[in-house]
Amino acid sequence: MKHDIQRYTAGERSNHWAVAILFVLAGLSGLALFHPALFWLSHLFGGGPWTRILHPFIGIAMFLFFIWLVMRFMSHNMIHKRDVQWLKQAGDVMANREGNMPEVGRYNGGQKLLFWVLLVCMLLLLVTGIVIWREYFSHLFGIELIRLSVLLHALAALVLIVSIIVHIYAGIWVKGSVGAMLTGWVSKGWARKHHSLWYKEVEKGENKH
Amino acid sequence: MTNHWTDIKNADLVLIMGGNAAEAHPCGFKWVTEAKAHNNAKLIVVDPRFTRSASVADLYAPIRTGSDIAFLGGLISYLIENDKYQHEYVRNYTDVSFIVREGYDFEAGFFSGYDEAKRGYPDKSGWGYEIGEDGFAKVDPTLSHPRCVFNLLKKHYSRYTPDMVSSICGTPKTQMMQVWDTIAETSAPGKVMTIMYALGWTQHSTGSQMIRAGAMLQLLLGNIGMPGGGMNALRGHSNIQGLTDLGLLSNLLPGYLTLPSDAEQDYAAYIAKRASKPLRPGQLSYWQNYEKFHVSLMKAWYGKNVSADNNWGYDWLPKLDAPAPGYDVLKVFDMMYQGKVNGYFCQGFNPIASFPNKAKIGAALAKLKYLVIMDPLATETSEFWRNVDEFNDVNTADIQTEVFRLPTSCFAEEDGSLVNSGRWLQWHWKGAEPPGKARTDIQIMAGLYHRLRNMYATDGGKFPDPILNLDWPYLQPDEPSAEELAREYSGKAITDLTDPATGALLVKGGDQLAGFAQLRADGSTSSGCWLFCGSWTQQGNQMARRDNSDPYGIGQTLGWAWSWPANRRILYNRASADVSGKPWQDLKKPLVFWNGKSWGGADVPDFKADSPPEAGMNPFIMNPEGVARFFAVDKMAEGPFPEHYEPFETPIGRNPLHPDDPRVTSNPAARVFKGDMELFGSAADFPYAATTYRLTEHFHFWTKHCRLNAIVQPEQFVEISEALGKELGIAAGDWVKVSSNRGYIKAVAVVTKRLKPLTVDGKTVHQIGIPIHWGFSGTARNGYLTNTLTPFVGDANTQTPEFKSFLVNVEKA
Amino acid sequence: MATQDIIARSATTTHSPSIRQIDEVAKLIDVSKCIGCKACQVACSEWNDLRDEVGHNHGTYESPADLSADSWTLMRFAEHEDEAGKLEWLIRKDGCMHCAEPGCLTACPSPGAIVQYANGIVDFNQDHCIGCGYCITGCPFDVPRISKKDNKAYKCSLCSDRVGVGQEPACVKTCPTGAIVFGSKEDMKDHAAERIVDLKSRGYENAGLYDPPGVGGTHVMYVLHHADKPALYSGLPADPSIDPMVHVWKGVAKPLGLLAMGATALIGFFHYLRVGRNVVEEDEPGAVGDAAVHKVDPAVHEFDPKAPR
Amino acid sequence: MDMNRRQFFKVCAVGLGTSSLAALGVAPPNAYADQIRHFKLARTIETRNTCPYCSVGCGLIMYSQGDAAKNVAQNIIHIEGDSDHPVNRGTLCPKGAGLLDFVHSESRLKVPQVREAGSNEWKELGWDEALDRISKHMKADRDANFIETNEQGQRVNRWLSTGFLAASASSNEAGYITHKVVRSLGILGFDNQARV
Repeated sequence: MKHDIQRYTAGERSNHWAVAILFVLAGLSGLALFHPALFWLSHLFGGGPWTRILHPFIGIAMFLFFIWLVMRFMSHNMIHKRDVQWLKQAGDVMANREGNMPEVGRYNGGQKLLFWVLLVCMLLLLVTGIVIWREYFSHLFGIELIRLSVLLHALAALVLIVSIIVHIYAGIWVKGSVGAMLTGWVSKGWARKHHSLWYKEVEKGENKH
Repeated sequence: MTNHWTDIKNADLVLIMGGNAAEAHPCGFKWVTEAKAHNNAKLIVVDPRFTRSASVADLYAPIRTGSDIAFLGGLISYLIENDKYQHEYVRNYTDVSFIVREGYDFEAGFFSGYDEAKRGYPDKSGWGYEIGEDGFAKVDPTLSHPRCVFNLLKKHYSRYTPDMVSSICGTPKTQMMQVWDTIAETSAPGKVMTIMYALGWTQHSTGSQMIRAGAMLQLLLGNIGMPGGGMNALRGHSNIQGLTDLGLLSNLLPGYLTLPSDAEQDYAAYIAKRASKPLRPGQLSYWQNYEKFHVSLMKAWYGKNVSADNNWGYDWLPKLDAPAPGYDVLKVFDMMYQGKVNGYFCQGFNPIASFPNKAKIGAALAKLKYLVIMDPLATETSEFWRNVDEFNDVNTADIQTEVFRLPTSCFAEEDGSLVNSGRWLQWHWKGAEPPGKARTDIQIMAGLYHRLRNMYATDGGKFPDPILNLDWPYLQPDEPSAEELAREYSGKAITDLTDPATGALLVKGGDQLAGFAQLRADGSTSSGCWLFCGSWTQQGNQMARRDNSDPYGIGQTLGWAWSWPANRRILYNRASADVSGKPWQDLKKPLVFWNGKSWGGADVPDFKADSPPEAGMNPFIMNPEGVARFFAVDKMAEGPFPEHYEPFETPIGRNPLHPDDPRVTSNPAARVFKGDMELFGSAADFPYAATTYRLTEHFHFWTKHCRLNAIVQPEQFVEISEALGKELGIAAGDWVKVSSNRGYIKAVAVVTKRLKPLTVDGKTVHQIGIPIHWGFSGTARNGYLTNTLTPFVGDANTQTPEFKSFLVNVEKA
Repeated sequence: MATQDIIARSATTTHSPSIRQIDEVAKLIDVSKCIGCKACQVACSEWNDLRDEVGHNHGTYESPADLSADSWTLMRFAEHEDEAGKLEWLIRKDGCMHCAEPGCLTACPSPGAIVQYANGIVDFNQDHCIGCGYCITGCPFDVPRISKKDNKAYKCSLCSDRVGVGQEPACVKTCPTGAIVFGSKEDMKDHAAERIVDLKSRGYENAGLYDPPGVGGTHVMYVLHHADKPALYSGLPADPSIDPMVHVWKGVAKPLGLLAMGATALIGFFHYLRVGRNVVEEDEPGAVGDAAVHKVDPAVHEFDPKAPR
Repeated sequence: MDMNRRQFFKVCAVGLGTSSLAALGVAPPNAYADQIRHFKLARTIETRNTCPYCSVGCGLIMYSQGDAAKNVAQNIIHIEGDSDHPVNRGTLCPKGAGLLDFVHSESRLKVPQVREAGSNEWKELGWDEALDRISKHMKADRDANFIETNEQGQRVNRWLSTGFLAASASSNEAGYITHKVVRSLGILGFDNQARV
């Protein structure tokens, strides 16, 4: 792909991939504790006790990096009317029929939705995670709250993981996306096709030179 | 115990009063739960506190500490007035028909013969029976003589009306009557109540009389000698019974033989006084054999060195000048406090924790030249000189006592026997070596004895005779074995014993004796404790027997260990059968009965086995009367009938029975030392009635050294009622300061519904519960010795301290 | 207890060996006979070589203050006055109930850290325990405790080591008053029935057996004088069961969660297969004019990719 | 990262394969629990004893480690009730159940010691030295204060300036020999726990 426009700086990319790596670790360690069929994943972390020890710390780290990411991208993820419209026509996107889609800014409606879903999940995971963090915090909470928390933690994680699978697939499916997050650059064509408004903005800014 | 633990399962009713069996004796208490579960028995608990025993009781009644004689006296009166007593039993097996001398009187709280200056009854001449010309006591079987025991008894307790009793005890009348009615049901022949008591009765200035009152109640109901009945002293320590049987008390010799007094310079008179002749025709009066027991003891101690020529070493026995019980611990510690004692030995004993008024005990110990501790554990007494802040605030440098601390083995590290409260001598075996250089008590005593004997032999000294003449036949003189000592106290024939009538050989010289019936007064037998005679026979160690079979199914396991006397499990068991020899409970629980030729049954008869019922011998064979006594004659210090006196520290300040005479507010015959009377507090300064006790999690001051027990009851506490807690603003978990006129302790407050204020003599009385188990050494958290608070006064007969009733103040710490 | 006696195993989806047919055992605690002496507590700690801390008195007879990794059973004391003002001291031995449907085992994520034997004992295997505390979350009786020393969960094992060689649990053997008895579950129910008859004859009309069906019954049962009000006994739950949230979490959530994740991935796969990739067709060289420098974002710095770094 | 179609399918196949295998249980092997705790008394030596606390006199069995061979110091590792005993029938109260911690209490005394007059510490002694010193104290006190006759000239042969408290948990044999020795010395201030 041609490196025409820089979409992500090195800082942003590092931040993203830090979150991504931590997500994979938290996800794998969490899944190990979630379903017996995946308990073998605990071996990746040095066994069950290490998985139990590491998972919450990984989670905290993921959350912190994620929040940093949120602060970077929050302003681009405010949902506008056109995003709602975009979401309504998401089926066309899936079918690779993008002709009638509303114009897309730096992020499309799906991406924005993902952004907010992730944020909610992350917050939920953090709060419930602390409640069920037996070693340091659980003794502060009542058993009913702990029970609610384990359930919410699992559900939030499920939503998060599913969302991330969608996110990853979207990256794989939409050629150039992964490259954008790896190299930071996209081609003009890519930008024009997927984020026309943003492309225009970039172009406009360039013309000001 | 007249009976024993397993036998409690035969009870129809269990009265726990003056004790807390569930907490202090949980495994024995099992037989109460068994009686409830499988004999449909009921359990009554009468206690100042709603204890763990009360938690499983059918009936609970609160009582003010120290008022038990009033409760029992009232009950005795109630039974007589309502004709709820076992007529046949009472008439035939007790002294109700005996006629009391004219000199006997009871007036305004005093029995006849009181001497105020001496605080006692030096003249007990009126306290006896009228003796006829035949030398026997006079009786009136019709019970119509105004001075027969029955009428005196009835008269004495007629003052104990339900209202009076309720007012003294604070027990609400409805609850009291419920208890009395339930107890009265056991007056039916064959219905049996057992009484389980312990230090809740013993540790009062009127303790002995409380117990007598309990025994009298049992006689009225016909419950003594019965399976599932009896007067059962639960006893405190594993071998307190054995050491008492072996006479390790200030005025005793083994087997309840007694030391002579100064006046008893003549050996024959000494024996004659103790070998009582029967007071009624046909009675056994077993103490007639006293000399056989005494001579056999002296032979066991002094061997060849005593004979009829030297009165069996009579002069080698120390003579007592103090009135019984002689030099008891309170007296010795008072002497010590006055600087009259130089040396003291504590063998497995922790007096600074166990005796009243810790300040006085500590000050007394500090006046000793030398103190010797033999103990497996580091006791407070061994470190009475160490400053442990408020817990033991002493000036170490000022204490000039040399303290020796000798490590001893514990139960697990030695062979030997212990006597439980059911009088069973049970043998135990060593399982490991003692830690470090610890030695057995036997080794230590042998080591001391040999050193003394050598010094007296080589250097001479004061009256060395008994030391040099002591028989020491042990194969390893430095370490006599438990087996050798057991054989010695059980007894052997020194020369061949032959039947005086037939000349037949009964026991070969040198053989072990089969029982105390074989003892002789001519020096041909030796037995270190006649009561234990037969515990190690020629057949071997009877105490080690392990046959637990129970052929009659009523828990008399005659093949398990060995019980004194003569392997009998229930004392006075002849009384379990009626006059004709037929059991009161024929089918259900036949214990001992006449089979036409001899007495027999589930137990060894406590009787002359071949004396037929028609011979008229009565069941209480140790008494010269042959029957049990309601009237204690001259045996008790403060009177022949128990009378209620207030504790020395009374929350109501007067005796409601004798409200106008302060001389009979408290026991007029109890000994009070100079200086101690002044330390008694009054209700004005110390308004609350306190009582001390054990908890089930701990054993005295031992288990605070055991981690497992420290975990389950870690820290000192006191118990107060919710009402008092509210009054004083004290909540559960707060620290409180409890003070008496002798000192203070600080502890956590347990505020509970289980203690309730009582209305006594028109006043509200709050009771404070103070467990005893903490001190300034061990694994549990340090605490104050509870006996910092308790008064230095004892029961008039036994001098057992009044730990159960005293006054305190409580404030938030 | 041996491998062949295990009928259920935490975090294991397949069947456990169940070849051996052995009787279910039960411990019956007759609260009406219990004097709260704590012999069971001491015997438990002695047998299991546990020594808890020497704590404090908190104004009650209860000590230690709570169950812990070093205290597997605890006497709980409650003072209760009935309407007539009659005081009852209700003392209950607290500890693992050995549920037939154990919440701890359901919740445990570590295979084999919690096992259930055919005789009904639910046992923790600390070798497999990872210390997550999910067992606490799952337990309807608040019994398991995590050790502060080793972060493993502990609780009463019903002395599986003793029972395994034919003995009774240590607490049962020691109980002075016979308030704790042990035998086959059937015999214990018979014994309880006798006790209930006795208690009813003594005026406890609501005496009954506590063998809560909500957890499939338990292998530690109580005889209560007030079976209608178990909460009187220091909060014994009236109708315990595994909490619905735990049920969802360790029930449907597990397969559905995996399914959802798998399905999402599969949908992606088939989408890719059927719809194909999303490419920028016109994105060929020279299609768009080259600017040497691009403004990436108004807020961000300028960057010249051609400049030497 | 640019993945072509083939690569994508390859990744998917591997991922699906491994996770399905895992889900089917082909995970790293987990050892099944055998015995979580082994029965600890299998070959201990059993010794019968009697509980030294209260006077119910419960039967005990003490289990000690070692088989009494010459080279072994038997160590008591567990104590429980004797089921044959007619009274306790195997049961023990909280005190009896904790006896192991009495036998091994950190407060157990191990060597003879003396605290000299005014001192604030214990000093270890040999047994001979300890018993020599004590017996010399005894003889000096007895010789100085023994009363052979009272004021009336009656022979009384008593020694009041040294007293002796006997144990309440020592065996009959220890009690008997103690009584024998103490009375032969003329001591009257002699009691045991039964007094209190």
